Amino acid sequence: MASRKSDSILFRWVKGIIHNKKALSGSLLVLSFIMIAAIGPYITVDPNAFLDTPLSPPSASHWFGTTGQGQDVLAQTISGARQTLLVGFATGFFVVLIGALIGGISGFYGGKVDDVLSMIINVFLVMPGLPLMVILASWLPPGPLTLTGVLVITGWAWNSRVIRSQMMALRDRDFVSAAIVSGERNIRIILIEIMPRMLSLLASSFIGASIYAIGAQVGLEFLGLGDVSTITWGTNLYWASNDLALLTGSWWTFVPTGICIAFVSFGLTLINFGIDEVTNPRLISERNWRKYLPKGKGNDGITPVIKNHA
Amino acid sequence: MYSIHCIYQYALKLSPMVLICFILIFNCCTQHEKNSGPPPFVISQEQVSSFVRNFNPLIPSGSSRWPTISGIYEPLFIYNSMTGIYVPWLATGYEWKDGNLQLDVTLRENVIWSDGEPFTANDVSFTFNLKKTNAALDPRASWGYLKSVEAINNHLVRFKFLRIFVPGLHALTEQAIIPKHIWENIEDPVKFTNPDPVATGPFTEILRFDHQIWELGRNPHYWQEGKPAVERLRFYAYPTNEQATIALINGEVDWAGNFIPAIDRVFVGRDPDNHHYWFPRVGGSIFLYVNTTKPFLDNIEVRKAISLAINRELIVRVAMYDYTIPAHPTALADGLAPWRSETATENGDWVAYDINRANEMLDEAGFKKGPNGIRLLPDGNELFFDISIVSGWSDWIRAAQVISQNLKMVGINTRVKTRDFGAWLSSMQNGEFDMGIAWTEKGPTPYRLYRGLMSSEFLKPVGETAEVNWHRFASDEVDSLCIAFEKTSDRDEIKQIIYRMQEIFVDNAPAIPLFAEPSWGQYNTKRFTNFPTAKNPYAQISPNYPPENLLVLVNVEPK
Amino acid sequence: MPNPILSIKNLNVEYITQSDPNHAVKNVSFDIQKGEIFGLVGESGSGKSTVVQSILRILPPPAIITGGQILLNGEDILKMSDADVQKFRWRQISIVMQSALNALNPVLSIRQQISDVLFIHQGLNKKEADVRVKELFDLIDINHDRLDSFPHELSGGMRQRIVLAIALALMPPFIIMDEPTTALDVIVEREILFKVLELRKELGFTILFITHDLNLLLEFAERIGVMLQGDLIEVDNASKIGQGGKHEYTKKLIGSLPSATGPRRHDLIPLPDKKDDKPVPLLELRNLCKSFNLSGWINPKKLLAVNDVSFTINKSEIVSLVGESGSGKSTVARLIARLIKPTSGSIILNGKNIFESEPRKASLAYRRKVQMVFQDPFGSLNSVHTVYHHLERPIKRHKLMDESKIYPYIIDMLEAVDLSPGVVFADKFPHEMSGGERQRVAIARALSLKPELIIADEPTSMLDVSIRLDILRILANLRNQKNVAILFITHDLASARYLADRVIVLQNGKQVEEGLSEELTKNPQHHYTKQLIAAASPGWLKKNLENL
Amino acid sequence: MSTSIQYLLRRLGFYAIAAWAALTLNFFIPRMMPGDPASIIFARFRGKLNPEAMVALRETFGLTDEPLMGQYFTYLKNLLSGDLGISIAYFPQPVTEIISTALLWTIFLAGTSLIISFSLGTLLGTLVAWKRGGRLDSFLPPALAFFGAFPYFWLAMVALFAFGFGLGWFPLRHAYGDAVTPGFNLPFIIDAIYHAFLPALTMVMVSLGGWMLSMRNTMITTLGADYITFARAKGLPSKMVMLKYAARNAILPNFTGFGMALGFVLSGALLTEIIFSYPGQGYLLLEAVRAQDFPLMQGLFMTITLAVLGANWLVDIAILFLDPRTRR
Repeated sequence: MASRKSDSILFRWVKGIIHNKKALSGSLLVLSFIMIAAIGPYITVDPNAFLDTPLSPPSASHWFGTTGQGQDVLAQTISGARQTLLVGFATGFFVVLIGALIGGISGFYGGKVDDVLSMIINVFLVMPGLPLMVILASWLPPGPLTLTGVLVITGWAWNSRVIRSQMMALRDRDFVSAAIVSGERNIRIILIEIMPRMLSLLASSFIGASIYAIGAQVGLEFLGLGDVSTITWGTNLYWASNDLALLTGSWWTFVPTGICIAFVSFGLTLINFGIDEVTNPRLISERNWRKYLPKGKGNDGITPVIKNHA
Repeated sequence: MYSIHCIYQYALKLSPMVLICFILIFNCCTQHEKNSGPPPFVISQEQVSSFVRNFNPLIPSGSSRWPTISGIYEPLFIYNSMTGIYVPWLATGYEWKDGNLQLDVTLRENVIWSDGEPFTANDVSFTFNLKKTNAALDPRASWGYLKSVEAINNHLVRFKFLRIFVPGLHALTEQAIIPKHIWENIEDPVKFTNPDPVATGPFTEILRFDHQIWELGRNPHYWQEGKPAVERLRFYAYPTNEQATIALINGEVDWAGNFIPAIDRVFVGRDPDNHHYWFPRVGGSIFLYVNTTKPFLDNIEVRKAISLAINRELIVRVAMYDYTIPAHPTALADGLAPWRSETATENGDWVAYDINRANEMLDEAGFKKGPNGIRLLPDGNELFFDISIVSGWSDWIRAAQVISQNLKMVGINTRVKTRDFGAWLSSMQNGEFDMGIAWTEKGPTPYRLYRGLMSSEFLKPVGETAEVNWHRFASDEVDSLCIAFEKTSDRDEIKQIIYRMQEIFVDNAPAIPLFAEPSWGQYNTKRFTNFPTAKNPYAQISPNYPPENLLVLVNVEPK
Repeated sequence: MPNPILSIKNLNVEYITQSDPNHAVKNVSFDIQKGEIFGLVGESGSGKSTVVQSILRILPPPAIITGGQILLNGEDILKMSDADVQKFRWRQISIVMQSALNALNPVLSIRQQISDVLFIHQGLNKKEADVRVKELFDLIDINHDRLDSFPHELSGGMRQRIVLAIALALMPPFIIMDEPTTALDVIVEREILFKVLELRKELGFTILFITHDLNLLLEFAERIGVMLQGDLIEVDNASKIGQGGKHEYTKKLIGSLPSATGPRRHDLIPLPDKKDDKPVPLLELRNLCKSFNLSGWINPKKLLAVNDVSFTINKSEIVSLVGESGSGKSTVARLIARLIKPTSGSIILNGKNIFESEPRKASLAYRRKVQMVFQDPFGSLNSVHTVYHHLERPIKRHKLMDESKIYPYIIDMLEAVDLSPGVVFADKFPHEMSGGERQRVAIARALSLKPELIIADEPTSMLDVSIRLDILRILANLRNQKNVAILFITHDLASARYLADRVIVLQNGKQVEEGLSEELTKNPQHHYTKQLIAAASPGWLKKNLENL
Repeated sequence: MSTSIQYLLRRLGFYAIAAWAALTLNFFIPRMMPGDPASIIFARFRGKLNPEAMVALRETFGLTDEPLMGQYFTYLKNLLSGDLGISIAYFPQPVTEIISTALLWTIFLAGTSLIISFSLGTLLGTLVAWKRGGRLDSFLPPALAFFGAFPYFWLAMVALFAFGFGLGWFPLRHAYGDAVTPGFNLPFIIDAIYHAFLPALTMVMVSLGGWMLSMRNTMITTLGADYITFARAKGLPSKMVMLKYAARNAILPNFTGFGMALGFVLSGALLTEIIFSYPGQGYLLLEAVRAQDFPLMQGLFMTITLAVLGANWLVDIAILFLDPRTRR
């Protein structure tokens, strides 16, 4: 009996995403990269092996050419996806988790708890991220765990803030009061009553944080603050720059990786656009509305008159 | 509303045109180089984001501008690593006396400071005594063996030693000498930035100093007649290797000491007539250090087998772009080639690539391969080692990746582990590492190299900081050889000592030499000529080894 | 009829949605004569606001006018060019919108907002505009020192008068008033309406007045149109509509209006079965106070929302707490429901001071005995859960019965609040039900714990007039059948009179009067109560108009 | 107005706490790093330096063995008196001197591009929201989002090599050319703008989309407000409704976001600086970290933090003027 509800909310949501062009194309884009990350390393040549003349341009044997060390760029691009996406999504997950925890507690309980927590949130928000990231990353042993940790430390505050204000708005709604009056425990109210209402916010926070994490991660690795002996998109760019790829005209060593990063981020952004539209049906209605208007006629604040439309 | 939309659309159409206009305007307004006088000699040695005006030649940290100790100030002698001799500079000669406990140095007579004051022995003794009173200015700890430095007359300086320490000559003769009449008035010489240096070198006049660019003009009173031929030096702040390389490729830089990948294509190919490089192997060798306190690695045969498993040719190609060659069995690079012992060279057959022999040796040593093809320790655990590299030191990381793949072939599992420099250094110094790639001690003789590798002088237990000898190997015989070395100035005796040290090294394989460390040097002959070359090796070309580059500075000529 | 100033013929409006367009206004036609007051009444969603916004053509997307004519002095507004539309707006027709706070730009001063109209339409310069703005301020009796105020610095009544001033700025012959007083308290509402009618007498403009409150309209409108689900079902003289009209729906509307004065109509809400038992006190409030911190930690301001309130609710009694917004009545409700903590004072339940026995958090036992129904039925139900979940949770939490018995019990509960078949409703989500059905679910949820007291905080104010009475009936029946006491909180003295046994009047956090409901409405003592009753009695406006 | 002052003071108090937190982190993080500067210098000489000199070196750099808390209080005291210590990498230059010029360039470059991208983005967001569903709206947001998806430094690299190295249209490095003398003169100013053009352009390209989208979103919400419908009913011209009624309100939440996003945008600016060899704080920071130059690192982190906090305070003041509701 009770199970219908969760199916239903999730179902409605998934349906909304599938019916939204932006969200669908974004999801497909991101999913295809996840697929590449998952199975890619099993079908390419060894990305570490030193195979051919360094910096040879794209050819039949090496579709994307070779690096400054004669490694296969295609293989490196594909296997680089794995750790980059893993760190990106893991950071996204932890950022939302911490955001939901701290922002949620802060927004739900209010009062002194909120004073202290929101102060901490705001302090982290105004603190410039990159210097802190650079200092932290250079201190800790390089690797995916460090990257994730550093990115979470510098990135959680924004989501906490957003979740906190949403929580504050929902907390004052009558359905929460009703749950309190019926004797529900706070933890259950937060998890079962409020969190499902924030699903779209949590999802878009997760996506936003993942975009941030992928970008910042690549930046840190590019500076050489990651573990450059592993293969990620960031270290690919690091090595490309280290081998003076652009000076030597070997654009193929860094363009594929850059494009991949942009495509993943763009795909995620599209999903967020889609979530925005799904949660805000007015936008779609307005688009449909526009179709009825004569060409070139904009919305000038005058209700259109269209007689005898189909 | 409509109008805004229109403007926007026009703006879209116009934007490329606007951009082009912009560029044209900028290009017109920006005055290009004023063509006054001969072209400056542009050198790229330091990679900094902005320059700080500091010409204090005594500060050890390298925070004073290049060429403070090799162009503005000068030493008594310059060790020429290409010829292996001490070139008399501010001094004309030296003599050991009193059973090598006293050193008399005769100074050149016609030297004048750039402010017109004469250069005397008092300046030399003042320089050394200033280092005595300010320990921080004595990074090579000369006063650990010096007793006194006195000016006997205007042109004779006498160094007295606490103990016999002949190798000290090198440090003493390379010391940049400062003028007493200026520095005796300086309150804290350690924190003195010396913005307007008074010196004896070929270039002493600061013509311009901005954060991005500075210029150094000729010394009007320079003691070498007609030199330097170059009017002024110019330095740009190139913060990254990439930026410095761009400038070099574009022909903006006349002399540099950068690492450039694929240099033939990238640099020489741009202008084959004028763009040249020369990477003589005058430095030390790069080593793979293995921690001899760890089980398995404490076995001499194992260390030799590891060495045999390493494909040095591949490392040199992949990590070093073939700019260097695999290490010599004695670990002595070309610069020290005259010191090589034939016996040692023969015995050092383990500095080679032979996978089969490596496997055999490991089998014989009793480490059998387990089910995964990985060799097992006596306790049944699979072998697994970290190869520690400083993060960002990309050439070595590449080398370590090759080594890691090589060792897998002989059943040793390794992981390349990059760490921040500070963390890396302390783990190496404390002996808390498995394997790691690092440099060796350098000097005019192989003495410092072998002392650092095998003497018990620096041996520390694991967990305590050892300045050198991180791999923790000691030999009593090397200790006594060191003492003998420090006491003699006899060339034959020295040679015998060094030969013996080499034999001990190849027998024990305390560390594994990988490849010779090249000295980077590029030059552009479009505007200047008479650079040292392989055909005319009057000095090494690299500007990275002061004070040797003084030889280049005074010899380069405008075209 | 001759010479209508505005004539609407076969007006059709659709809202474009993701699926099928929503036909919001269907073939609506009516005329308005010069100088008359025409009232348009209907519930939310009836299309009345859509009609008036189409007149000005200010319906925001995704609305499309799909047919008909709107003739203003014979010219069809729907055929005008865009430039002409801009010109006729405000010069010919102005509008006073429902919520004055939202109609005013929060970041512009009042002076700027009025001047904008004068600059654009009359081309006045700054000085001339200033003179005119001051004249308008005089017209609506607001002191000139408010000229440079911002909307948030003014009270609701003042804001509505400012909007009125803006509407009068160009002295248009026709003013539309779209629920201009709905957000205001009765007494302020009365002042505003009085001001409007006074000005009309002076200036002679025509009024199209839209409201959901037929009672109000009957006070002053000359003709009235009734709208239902996009159709205009009836247009007639106010007197005829007041007698019940022709259409069933109109009759129902008229019939569902309890009045605060006059003889009690016994057909509306069932009275309790008379009991002679001595009243047993259930819940007692003693000197309850609650203050809120307003701003800042440097120099905090306090607002005393509830100031020394004491009263008793007896077992199976209905007590009504009446007051305007800001009187503190909802705060009292939340204090009793223990959603907030009082600053001082005590609450005694069944003779036990609960702040002594359970000072930090309300115990489960307390929660079970005291339940609450909230004002907004959509807000008080969680849109992600089914009706079943809403009813099941409290029962499970309080371990009221075996798992197996829960389902039939819930179905019973649903049917007890007239949601049948219960099996169907149990599976619905809140958004699949109407407002009245949602409020019944909320009542069923409160009821499912078999509480001794239900606090009903304005349970009908968000509902359409026609179903308010149903909810009141359900509450009355609950008391009769389940012997539960009810604290009924409302701003509407009339429904308090009909539902409650006793009425307590609150003003600015203070208790001003208490009495048996019939007695209090017949014979109020406090002058505030008198004002309230006067404002809620039919004919109050007419009496005053005659004095004009 | 006293309440406004109270509001500003309260914000100032918050910034003081934020600054203190940043400074404390700043102190403890580098000190938890293994390794110390003297050994780094030793290593810089790759063995040429005699080990015996280490002790003397440590002494020179003022690396004491004082307990951490003691060092912490000395550190705070020195900061309050404006003394950021002496750089290790640039010994014996005081940190303040190294940082000051770099800070000015960073503020110039990052500030200009931030203001350009914020104003342009806000303007575009206004237009796009106003004409939502139109051609501009279906094209601009995805296009700008696509540019925004690239890492700052990647676009900077491509721009540098395409327009600087390849085509030679723009200078390859530095904030001004060699031929001009820094100071308040026209050639210098033109040259500085010329040098800042390409880095600023890449930063604007990456960040423009974000500003535009957030303005578009708040604008769409605002356009649904009653006062917009009311303003239209008043017969006001469209442009007036768009700018004076809608955009004027929609910009407020964006402005708050502007303050919050400063730190994030500055991070991108630092990376761009490194690519373009712009003499700002970006490369200095990397250099300081690599040399473990504690004082310089601390100085940089502190100045960047204070710059962000200061900018936030300016935003607070601006909001006070823009939004009468905060003036209550």
